Amino acid sequence: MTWASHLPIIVVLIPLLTAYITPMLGWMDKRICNPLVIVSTSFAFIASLLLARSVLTRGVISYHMGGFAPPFGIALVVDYFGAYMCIVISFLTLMAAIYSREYIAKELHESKTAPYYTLLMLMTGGMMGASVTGDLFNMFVFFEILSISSYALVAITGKKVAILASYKYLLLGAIGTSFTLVGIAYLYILTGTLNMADLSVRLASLYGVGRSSWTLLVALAFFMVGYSIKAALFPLHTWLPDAHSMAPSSISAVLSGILIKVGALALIRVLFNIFQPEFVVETIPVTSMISWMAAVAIIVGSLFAISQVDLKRMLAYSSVAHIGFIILGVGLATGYGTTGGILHIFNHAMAKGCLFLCAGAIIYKTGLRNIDDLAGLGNKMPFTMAAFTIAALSMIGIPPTAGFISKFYLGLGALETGTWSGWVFIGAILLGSLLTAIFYMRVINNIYFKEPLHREDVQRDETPLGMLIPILILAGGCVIFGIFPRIPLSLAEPAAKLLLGI
Amino acid sequence: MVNFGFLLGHYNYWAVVVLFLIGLYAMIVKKNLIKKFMGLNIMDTSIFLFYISMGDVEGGVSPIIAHGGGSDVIYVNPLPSVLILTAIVVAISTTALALSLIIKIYEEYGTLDSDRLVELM
Amino acid sequence: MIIISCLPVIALLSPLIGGIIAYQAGKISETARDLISIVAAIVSFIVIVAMVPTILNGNTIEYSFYYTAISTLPIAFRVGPFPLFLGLVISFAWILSAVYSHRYMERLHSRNRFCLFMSLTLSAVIGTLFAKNMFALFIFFEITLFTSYVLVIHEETPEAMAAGKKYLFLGLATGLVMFFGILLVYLQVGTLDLGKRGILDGVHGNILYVILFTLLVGALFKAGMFPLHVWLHSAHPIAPSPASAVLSGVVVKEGCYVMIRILYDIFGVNLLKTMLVSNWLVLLGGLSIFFGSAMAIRQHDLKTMLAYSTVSKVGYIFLGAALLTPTGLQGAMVQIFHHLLAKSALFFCAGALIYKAGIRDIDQMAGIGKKMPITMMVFTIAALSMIGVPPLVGFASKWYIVLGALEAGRPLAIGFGLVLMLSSLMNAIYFIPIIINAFFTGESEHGEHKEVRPDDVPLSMAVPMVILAIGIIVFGVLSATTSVVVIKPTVNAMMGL
Amino acid sequence: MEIYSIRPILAVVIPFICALLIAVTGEKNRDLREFWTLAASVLGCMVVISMFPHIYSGGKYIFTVAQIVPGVELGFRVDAFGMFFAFLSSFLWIVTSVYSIGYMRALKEHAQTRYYFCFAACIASAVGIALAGNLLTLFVFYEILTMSAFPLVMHEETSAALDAGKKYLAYTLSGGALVLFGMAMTYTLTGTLTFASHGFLAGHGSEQLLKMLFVIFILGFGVKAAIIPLHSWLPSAMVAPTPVSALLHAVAVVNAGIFGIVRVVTNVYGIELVADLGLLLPLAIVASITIIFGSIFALAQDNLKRMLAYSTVSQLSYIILGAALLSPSSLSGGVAHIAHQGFMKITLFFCAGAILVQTGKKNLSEMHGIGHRMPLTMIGFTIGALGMIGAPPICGFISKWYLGLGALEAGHPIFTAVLMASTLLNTAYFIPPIYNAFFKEPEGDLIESREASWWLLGPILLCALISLIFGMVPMIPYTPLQLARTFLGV
Repeated sequence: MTWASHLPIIVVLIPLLTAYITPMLGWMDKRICNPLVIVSTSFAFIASLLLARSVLTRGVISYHMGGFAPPFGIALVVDYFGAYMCIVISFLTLMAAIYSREYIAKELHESKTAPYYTLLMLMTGGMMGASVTGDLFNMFVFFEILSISSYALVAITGKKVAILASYKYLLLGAIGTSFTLVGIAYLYILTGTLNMADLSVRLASLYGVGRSSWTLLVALAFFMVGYSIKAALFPLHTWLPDAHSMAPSSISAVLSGILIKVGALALIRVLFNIFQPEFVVETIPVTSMISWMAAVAIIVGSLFAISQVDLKRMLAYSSVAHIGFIILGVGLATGYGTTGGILHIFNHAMAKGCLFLCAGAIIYKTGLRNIDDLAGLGNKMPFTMAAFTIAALSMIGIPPTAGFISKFYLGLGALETGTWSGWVFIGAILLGSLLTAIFYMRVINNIYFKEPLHREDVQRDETPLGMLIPILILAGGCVIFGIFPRIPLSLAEPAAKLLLGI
Repeated sequence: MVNFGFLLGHYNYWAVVVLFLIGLYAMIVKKNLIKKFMGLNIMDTSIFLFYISMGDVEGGVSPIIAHGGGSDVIYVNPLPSVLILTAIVVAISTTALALSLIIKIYEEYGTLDSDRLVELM
Repeated sequence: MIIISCLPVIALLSPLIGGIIAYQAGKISETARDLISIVAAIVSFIVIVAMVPTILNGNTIEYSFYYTAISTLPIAFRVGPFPLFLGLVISFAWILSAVYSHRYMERLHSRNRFCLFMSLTLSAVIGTLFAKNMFALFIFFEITLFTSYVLVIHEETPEAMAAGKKYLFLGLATGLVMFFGILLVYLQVGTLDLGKRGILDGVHGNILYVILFTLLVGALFKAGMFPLHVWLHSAHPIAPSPASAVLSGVVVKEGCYVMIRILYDIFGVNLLKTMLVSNWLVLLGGLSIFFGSAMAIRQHDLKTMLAYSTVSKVGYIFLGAALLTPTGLQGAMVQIFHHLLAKSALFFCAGALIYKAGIRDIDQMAGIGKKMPITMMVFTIAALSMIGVPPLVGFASKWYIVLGALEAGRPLAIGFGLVLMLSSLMNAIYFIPIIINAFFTGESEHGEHKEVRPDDVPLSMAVPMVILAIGIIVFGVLSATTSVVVIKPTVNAMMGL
Repeated sequence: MEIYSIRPILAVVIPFICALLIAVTGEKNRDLREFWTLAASVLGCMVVISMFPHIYSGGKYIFTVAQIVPGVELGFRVDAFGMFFAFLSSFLWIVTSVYSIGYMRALKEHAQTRYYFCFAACIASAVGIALAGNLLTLFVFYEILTMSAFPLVMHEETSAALDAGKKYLAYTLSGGALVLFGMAMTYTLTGTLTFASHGFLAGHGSEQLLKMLFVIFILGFGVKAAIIPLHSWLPSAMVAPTPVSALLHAVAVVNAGIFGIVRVVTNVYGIELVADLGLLLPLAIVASITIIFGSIFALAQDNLKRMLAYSTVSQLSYIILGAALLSPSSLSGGVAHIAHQGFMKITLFFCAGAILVQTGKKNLSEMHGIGHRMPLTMIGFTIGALGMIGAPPICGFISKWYLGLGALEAGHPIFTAVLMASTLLNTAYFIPPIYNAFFKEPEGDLIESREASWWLLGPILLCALISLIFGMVPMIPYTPLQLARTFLGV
């Protein structure tokens, strides 16, 4: 066994170990935290890439912790989807970490620097773990790691509203946790195993068998509710706008960019890895149910976003809508649709990450949060605003940005179902992207084409380079992966096929 | 006809269900943030009990080979208990975080009444 | 024969890169900026010209970025006669527009931005023209919407913003509908390649009508066809005049181009004939002609009137294309060409009036012809071409469309041939009074342009206008030659003859 | 025998070049534009005349410029009929140019550059129409004529002039649209538009279609030919300066319409086909109605130029009637009347203009006794008027004679009656002015007025003389009648 075969655990351990080292080093010298985190996430990112490469060349990797074979040992299973998620997570975290260097110095009190990075690394570790685990209970544990650290991160500024938002998030998150825990219990009663692969095999024999099938349904229902809360799927999204808008912007970027996607990942794992696709698609129409919910999420989320005056809150509601796109793609359970959903995880991560980082830069430079006050920023912060515009266009799904490609796949997926509901879904996708345009164009118009409120504000005053670089990388990614969509698709497509078993 | 035997035979699950609902009720209805959280704890506890009682086997002994028992000895399934230890740790950390948040909220707002807090926000 | 060459990409990148350089240069020197953007447009034009011999020899030029593929849809370019023909005209018109802008824009703000987005729009339009498949086409099509949006709202007044909003959101909405259609096509036949005529052959049932409807919605919106014209009369006039010229002259043509591609490449003549939709499409075109002309008659603002006139001319193009006969299509193409020249010229004139005299109301133009003879002569020639007076190029297009209508032989088509004739009367009704006013009446007592000295616009504005006017006359006389050399092969290729 | 020669295009291009020269030099040197006009008119007329002998001997000139539509080029093909009209236009242009110089100078008209420019363009297009070798070329020049005559109508720039201009455009453009449509249909049916000696439509399309097409053509060209009820632009257009009314609205523009109708009847449909379709009788009836009602309207006019305009309406339909009756005599009478009417009517208009210049009077009721003060002018007027009535030995008699003969030949004596009635009506409105002019005493400011300058008088007398000559010796070569007979081959 070479070191390469340990990659699945390495990607999880790097952030987790960093999380332990950070407070110690931070105690000695706070300035060391940021480089440390950047270096470690860079390693995690490289490791994720290597992991993806070996998954692409060798197929699904099963890694048994300590060499114990499942069901006794704990297994890490990295399929295309897991490797894909690892890349997204480590990439966006890396961007957030680079950004944090300047941003945190102003936004947070000095004493909170070390806790901030610790929590960030914990959260990353949790997300990585949830992506690569092959064990249902492990999933739960990793979810708690990421959830609890994210609760704390939301409140880390110590502002009045942030704390309350964090508490609200915590309560709902805890309910979600409890529900998934109950779901796990049911499945364990039925099968006596928690390994996903085993579960899948054993559950298959229980479909439609008297009382057991009822138990199955109850378990599924608990999972759906629990993870829907984590993924902020409408109507269980109520915590998201507060939490995401109140967190520091670097954290908002991670939360909106990937954390809720991990919830989506859990949903996907439950639907397609634990239960069989034919069960959730045909026997009981769970997927079509969540598709409908997702469609409503797209519309309602966008409508809410339109009525916002606060920039970050608007971005948060936009996340509600876009998690709808992702879940819709998953729920369509067709080759194109699921590919689109999975692809959108990546595309939305980049775009929304970029948008939140830009919002952070605006707050950093001007202290403005209100959309109507942004007039004239196009001259003041040209690069930041250009990045904002590109990312916003990607959110709307304008070619040649990445968002268009996911819209294309989602649209194909909706039509591929060949049912009348598919036509409704594509209606929702198209209407959703139009509504998205409405609220993003409002911001862009304000930035570029409006008389600034205070003339003297409009001096060239660009975001510091340390913050600008991640913003520009993300914005560049929105364009590059729109023009070269093959790159993410090379993972997303096999991931969807594997999940659906086609 | 209702199978009372079946129902009564699973009394432990009924207790779990009742506790779960009490917890959920408290979380939704109570205005006080601490009471809400107590509701969450009750809910968590019900789940812990659920796990432990499902792992228990009537007449089983704890799964330690030191007893020297043969093949006729029935062991209790240890895994749910192990799992629940982890879950308890999680619950505790959640509780700790929640309580610290509550303290901060009280410091900032001077109240823990959720209605009042919404007004103050 | 297919020749792999990166010329189409250069034609597309030249304005893109040139625009960005010009934008930066504009911060230092305005003249340098304008020079660079003119040079970029010229380079683009020359590159397109360089493709002419190859295409005329019956070859096609292709270039693909296979790395950009998703599934079977690369962002790829293919240049055949039709795109080349339009590309030539459009890039040439762009050079004129860039020259014209130099002086015209000097009194407006955000000149660098304007210059940049003009170039970007050119780039996107060329991309649309040269796209090999519907997917790549749609990409550039949407980009055009956004870049031209910035041109529409250039003034940043509330009216401009409102007009821009209408343009953008309706554009997005219809673009999405079109997108839906593209998805349907892709799912039906698994390809979006525009190379072979009638990729939908073999598909049956109502889905065809859905596809036709959805695809056309997007294209016809951009083209400004009735009833999707609602944005046009507010968006075109509010932009600065060089931009109006480009919007009405070029961007609208992009919509027409896409419409023709949809009808002839996605569906194909045979399929459309079996679908029996031609009459309805012709009817739609007729409605657009009538509505546009009728609304134009009611206008007092010159640029709004010109915008409505565009609605009616697009109706011609659509009608010609929808006749599904070679001559009709030929008429549509000549009309595209004609309208590009004439409407650009008219908007340039309107711009010259604003620049020189500050007037945009038709009623204020009394006697202006004596003070600005060149401008108003160009206006007259372009207006006469719009009316369809021979031997101007507008006549040739009308001629072919009428022939096409007769060739189609349906009673409805003959009826619309008559409609076309009568509509040129309506054109006369709104153009002639302007000319009369300008040349034959004295200055009104209010003296809206008393201050104007009787010298015409600066040379850099006059030259583009005059070139367009000469083009209208020369191509009118030589229309048969050009049509034999350029348009006929194009039409034959499109019709599969 | 057909000769490929540059001469037809030369005849068209010379006035065009003249127009350009006027536009370029006109504002700088006022005399120069008059010089260009005169030079070009003489030159143009000489080119036309140079084609006479060959044409007269039954040959043709052809020339092709460029293809406008595949299969149909911008081409010229000169036959006797075209020659005839071209000569009429270009010759009268010389006369009118002289007259214009006197008229425009005397009245100190504004925008004279524009005036001369448009005038030259009009003549160019009229010659173009005359020499056109196919329907498309004819149409091209037809529309250019419409457009270039339009500024002349509005020359005065008064509100009446502006209204007249709009009315003129509305009518003529609608007509043009119909012609275009008919032409398109013809092209679809046959694939060609080139005039043929005996028509080229025979054997194409159903009878119904051909009938419809014919109606479209007649309506289209009929607008310019001022057939009732399509005539109402013509009296309105009389607000134009008198030389314009004289040459364009009495000769070039209106005759372009007539010319078109005749071309359609003879060279597109072919006489046999038109006869077979049974279209002639309706056409003749329409023409008769126009003849009668035009005269009746003229009776009611007090404004001299309006009266002349209605007279034009009436007289033009003689020509249509001639074509419609389709007997050799009526056809040659009708075709000859194009020129006869032209010369006589231009004389009358010149007189009206001279009176206007000298006295400022426009209305007949104010012209009592004018014959005492302007005898030469009024003699010219009398000759023209008598010709209009059809009194020998003036050329109007010749055409009326042949028309009447033709009506009898064709077996429709009723149309002879129409001609008679028209003669009576003509007498009714032409004789009173002549009587008043010579036999009443001048009153008011007329007492002071004098004969017009020779710039004006010359053309009047020349035209009157020519009218007389055509009427007295119609059998010598190159008279309109002989040209018409050559064209018709009788």
